Amino acid sequence: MKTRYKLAGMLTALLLVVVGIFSLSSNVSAAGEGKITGTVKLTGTPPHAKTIDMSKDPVCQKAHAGDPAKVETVVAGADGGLANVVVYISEGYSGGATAATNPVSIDQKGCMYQPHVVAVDVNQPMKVVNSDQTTHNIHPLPAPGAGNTGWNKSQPPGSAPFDVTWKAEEIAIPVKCNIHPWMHGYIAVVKGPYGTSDDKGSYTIDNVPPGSYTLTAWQEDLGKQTAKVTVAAGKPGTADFTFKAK
Amino acid sequence: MATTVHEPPRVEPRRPPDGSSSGNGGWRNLTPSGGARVVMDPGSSPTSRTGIWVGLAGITMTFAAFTSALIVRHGGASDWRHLSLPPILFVNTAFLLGSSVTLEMARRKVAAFARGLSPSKSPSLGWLYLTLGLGLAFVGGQYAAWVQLKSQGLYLATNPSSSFFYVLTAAHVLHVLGGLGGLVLVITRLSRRIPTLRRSTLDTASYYWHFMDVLWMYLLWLLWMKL
Amino acid sequence: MRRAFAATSHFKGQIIMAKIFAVTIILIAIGSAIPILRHTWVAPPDISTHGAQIDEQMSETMAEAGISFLAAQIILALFIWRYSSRRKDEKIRTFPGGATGLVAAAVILVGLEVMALGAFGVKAWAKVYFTPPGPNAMPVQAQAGQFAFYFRYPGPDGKFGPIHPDKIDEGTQNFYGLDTSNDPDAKDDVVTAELGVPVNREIHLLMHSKDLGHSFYVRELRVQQDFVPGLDVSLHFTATKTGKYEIVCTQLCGLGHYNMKAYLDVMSQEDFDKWMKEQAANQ
Amino acid sequence: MHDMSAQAVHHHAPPTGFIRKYVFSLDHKVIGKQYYGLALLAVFIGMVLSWLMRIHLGWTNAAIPGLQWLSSSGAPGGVMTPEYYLELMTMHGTLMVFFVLTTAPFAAFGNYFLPIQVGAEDMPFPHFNMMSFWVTFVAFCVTVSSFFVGDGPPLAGWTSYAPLSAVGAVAGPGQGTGQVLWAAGIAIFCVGQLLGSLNFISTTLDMRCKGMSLWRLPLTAWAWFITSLMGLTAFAVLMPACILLILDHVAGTSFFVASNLVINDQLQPHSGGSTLLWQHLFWFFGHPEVYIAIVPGMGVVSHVLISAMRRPMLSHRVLIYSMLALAFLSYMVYGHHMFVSGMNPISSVAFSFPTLAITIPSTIIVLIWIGSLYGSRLRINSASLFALGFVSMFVSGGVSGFFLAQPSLDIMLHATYFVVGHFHLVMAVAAIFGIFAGTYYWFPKVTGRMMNETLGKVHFWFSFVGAYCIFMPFHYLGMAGNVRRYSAFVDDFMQPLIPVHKFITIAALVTGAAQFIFLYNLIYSRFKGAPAPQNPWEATSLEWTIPSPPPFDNFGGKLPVVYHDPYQYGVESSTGDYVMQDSPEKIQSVRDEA
Repeated sequence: MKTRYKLAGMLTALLLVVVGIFSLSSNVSAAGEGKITGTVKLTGTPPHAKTIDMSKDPVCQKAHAGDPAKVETVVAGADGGLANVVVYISEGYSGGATAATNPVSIDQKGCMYQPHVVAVDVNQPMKVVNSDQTTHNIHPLPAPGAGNTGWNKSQPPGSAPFDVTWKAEEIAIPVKCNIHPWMHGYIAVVKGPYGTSDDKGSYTIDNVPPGSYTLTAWQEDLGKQTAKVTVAAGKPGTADFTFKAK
Repeated sequence: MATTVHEPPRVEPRRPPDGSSSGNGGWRNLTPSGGARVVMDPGSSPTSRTGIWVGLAGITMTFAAFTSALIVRHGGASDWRHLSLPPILFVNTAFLLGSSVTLEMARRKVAAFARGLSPSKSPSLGWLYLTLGLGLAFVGGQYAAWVQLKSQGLYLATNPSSSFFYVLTAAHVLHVLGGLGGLVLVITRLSRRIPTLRRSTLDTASYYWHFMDVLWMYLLWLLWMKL
Repeated sequence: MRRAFAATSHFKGQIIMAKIFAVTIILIAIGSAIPILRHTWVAPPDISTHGAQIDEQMSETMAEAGISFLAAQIILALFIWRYSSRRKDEKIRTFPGGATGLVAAAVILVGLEVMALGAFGVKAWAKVYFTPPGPNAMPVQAQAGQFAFYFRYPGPDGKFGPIHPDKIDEGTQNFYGLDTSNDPDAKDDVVTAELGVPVNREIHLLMHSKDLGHSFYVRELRVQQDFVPGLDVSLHFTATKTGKYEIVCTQLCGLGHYNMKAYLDVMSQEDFDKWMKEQAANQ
Repeated sequence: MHDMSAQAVHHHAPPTGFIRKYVFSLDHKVIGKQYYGLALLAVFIGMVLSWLMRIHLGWTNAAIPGLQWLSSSGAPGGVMTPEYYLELMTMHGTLMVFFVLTTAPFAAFGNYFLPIQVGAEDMPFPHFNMMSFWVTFVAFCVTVSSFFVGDGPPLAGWTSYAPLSAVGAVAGPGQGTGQVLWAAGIAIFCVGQLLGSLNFISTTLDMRCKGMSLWRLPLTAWAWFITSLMGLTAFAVLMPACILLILDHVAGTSFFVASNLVINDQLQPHSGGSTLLWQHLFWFFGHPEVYIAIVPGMGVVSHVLISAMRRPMLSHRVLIYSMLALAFLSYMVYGHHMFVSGMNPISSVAFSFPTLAITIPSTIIVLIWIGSLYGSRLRINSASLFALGFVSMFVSGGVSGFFLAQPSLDIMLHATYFVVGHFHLVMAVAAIFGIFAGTYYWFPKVTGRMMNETLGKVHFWFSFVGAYCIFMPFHYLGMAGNVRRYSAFVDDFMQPLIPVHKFITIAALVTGAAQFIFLYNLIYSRFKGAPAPQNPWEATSLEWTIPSPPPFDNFGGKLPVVYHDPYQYGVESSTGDYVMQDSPEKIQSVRDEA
């Protein structure tokens, strides 16, 4: 019991550090280079999000006591902002992988993936964290032939996070936990700078050298949209996207 | 419990009077280490006879298992598609049956040669080579049958019927190759300047070969009925 | 002289060890029987209509096995105690009746009795497997998959919609691969993570495996049955006591096997109707 | 065909080169020792695996120091993952059942002593004999190599039920390459055992010396003969099953994999396979395998007990008939492993009665053992202690069979720790006690040195009490419904049982540690043990008529002639209270035949 608390503490600390590094470094780099900002909106009525029955695993159920978790296929904010949309440069970017070293992290928390969609650069380390007091097995299923190899690892409660990287661009790799079959997320492996929309629908892509690009916004259920954008030195480009609810 | 001495049963000693060894080295050979040709032993050694029958029993069990697998799989199958056997199988069957006949001829010639009735061993060798040839023809024919199926787009995983066809025929061909090995051994032993072929080797090799024959007939029937 | 002494002392040592051995066997035999007699670890009370016979069969078998076990161990121990201390000059004696008596004992006492036991046991088995479900048994489909059970109720129309394996998507909670937009039967199907059943109502459980071999085991219900991929087996039972009971998987199905479970929720009819409404609302 | 005749081994002088003498030896004695060595290696690996499993079951989220170096992915930071637990479990079962319980009592002891006990210089087909070991060794390497590939060993258990074992890596870590290596290893193992059985059968039938009628064979020889008959039939069925499994796995066939299986939301390409087919084929092998493991133990134990009791068994022939009955019935009962598998419930009943009937021969055997103790002059030494321990264990494990033979009770007990307790006592522990008894009994003959009795007895006491402490509680757990093959106990109703698991774990650690006493005794006595006389136990069978260790050709070129039944004890003779099988001396019985 005692060790559990210790480990949990350790983990949260680690998590904070990770997040800290992430935000910090992005700010720093943002100063020098141009960036792209914008918002992603959803028109029409968002689909009914089923609640998830986690009674199978009491640990999970406790984590959501009161407000049961909902399916995160389409998450739209009050003002129509669409979350979990990955925006990346699909044309015009020549820099190749930005060789970002700041790790993104995918956390198994409350028997859900946080974030539900994680975008990561090719070869950028991705930290896999388990904050739950139950064992998860994290099981990404890349498309065969896309250049990434799948794996399937369990993370017992309190076991240390581990880093993984992805070799090839792939949008997006579904990731599952078989022990908790409802757990489902995506890993979008992109080449070059990228951004992910928050629950207000707004996103930011940092480290974009000046130039004109084609942006692609990808949503797991509603598909892809593209937009042209130009970035000049010191003047951030903007591009908004609007998805139509099915 | 036994309270008196039981005299040991009068069993024929299965080794030379000098009681040297159970290995019965030269005395059952065409030619003992001495080199003087002797009359061939009337029967092959009991051990080798037991051995071959036990071996054949094992092989039978294996194919019995394959058979029951086939029957169970066929019984519950919704996806079973009938497979018409490639006609070349019947040619191969003829080859195999023929090889059994020639092998028996060969054994006669060997016996005659061993008893000194026939001066030369070349007729026996001739028949043995013929048997070997027919055996190889069978293997080749089976390969041809696979090629035919392949050309019809029937691969190992296409349908349970084709799966079983490939598995059973392949398993049988593997055993036949073993038989061919036996024949080669017999031929080499016999064709030495001073033949060192043992009766038991010849017998076991031919028992095995005939069994391959019988087994094939059975498999053919099974495939014919079930696929 | 010294050798003789050594021999005798060695012999004494043997006798002592033999007697300790005999005592140990008896202690172990009795020790192992105690938790059984005191019912320290037993299956929970039965909540099914068919379970009573199984329990009865269990206790009869336990009595017989226990007696055979204790008898054999204790006699073994006594013989070791007694005959390890006999000296060279003592005559070898033969068990009265010799082998024949023992063979007869084995066949009659143990053999026939065990066979008889088995014959009675068939009754309990038949009660579970040889009686068809009643006409108004409530059909529920249970689906096992890595590593959770999901249950499906046919809804008002009483019909289960067809399963489309290619449509199965656990991420969107479509565990059965239902096509609610095109299949009218599937529209009102209710899929749940718990097996909710009304008390004293016969349930006809249609068992379907999504992927691999699994098993459905509820101790209180005295029910265990494997899910067979490609072959839908069915099972029927009646729960007679309300409460929550654990359903666990007993067929090794992969890394999450140990955590493959669900709850059987036996409710009063009205609670069940209420529960069913809630579940139907969230489809 | 390979050279099928008993040519040549001892016809020439004994081999001189190291390779021919110790590695690729044709000498049945060397091959026997090689088998024993392999079993020893396998049993200690298997034991360590079981330790790790037990620790994990007692203290699930505790880090086992150093485990992360054994497998960084399997035990991140030393905390065992569920898949790693199942992988260890699979390998524990596989190593123990195939490479210990089959090789040690059957292949190892049998190879060494069967030819000697029938009065032959060697097996009839020495080359097959050599191949049999080396093929088995290759099988061992292939099976163990799964530890070192991609995701490690398979997690499907030693029964490797399809479709879990047949659909590939998608079903979980270890189900890719690891599972294929497992199936290949087992298929190869079958080949090795088939070659062995072939030799055993021909040896028993054809290599008996003058006067050695079948009824004059010692019970050990009979046990090995019966076992080889089972081996011939059982392994010949498992091999094709493994081949079909491999094809399903790598070639996309559908022998065992049904249609429309959806794993990880991916529709599997297979169609129409029969899930139960694998279980039928596997258990048709699997149940005889249980008797392949235990019957040689019965033979060894009878052999050891007789010379310890200074009297023959009450009936030599009844014991033999009973063992034959066991072997015969073992083919008609395999279905009791499948009562709740979805098999037709009628056949469950049909399978249940032969299973219950098996209690009759088993009971006869036990009663003969116990009844023979009556009026004997029992000698207590390490060998006889282990033999008596075997009897006790066999009884304890046997009675739980009353439950599992009945489908109605199997509903409650199937796949619970009750089953684990049952087969560990009756098959694993009993068989291993048989191996120990045989080792303490024959070690002087094999090495020419005595084993240390004191260490032997210490080893016995730890093993006997320890085994009960470990495996008796399993039955209680099972009756409370504790499911087996769980890597952790998360269900509410299992929480109160965890203390029992902790107790078992501690018992297992202690008992396991005590086995190193045996290992030490084995190695120490091999080099420093007291020199052994030719016949230290004053026993009667042929192996005691020749020097210890036996010469290269066993009987010094002169084959024995047998005059007596194998066990002439409790008589008056020039040698004492026993008469060797090959001595022509007349026997005055001083036993009062009731």
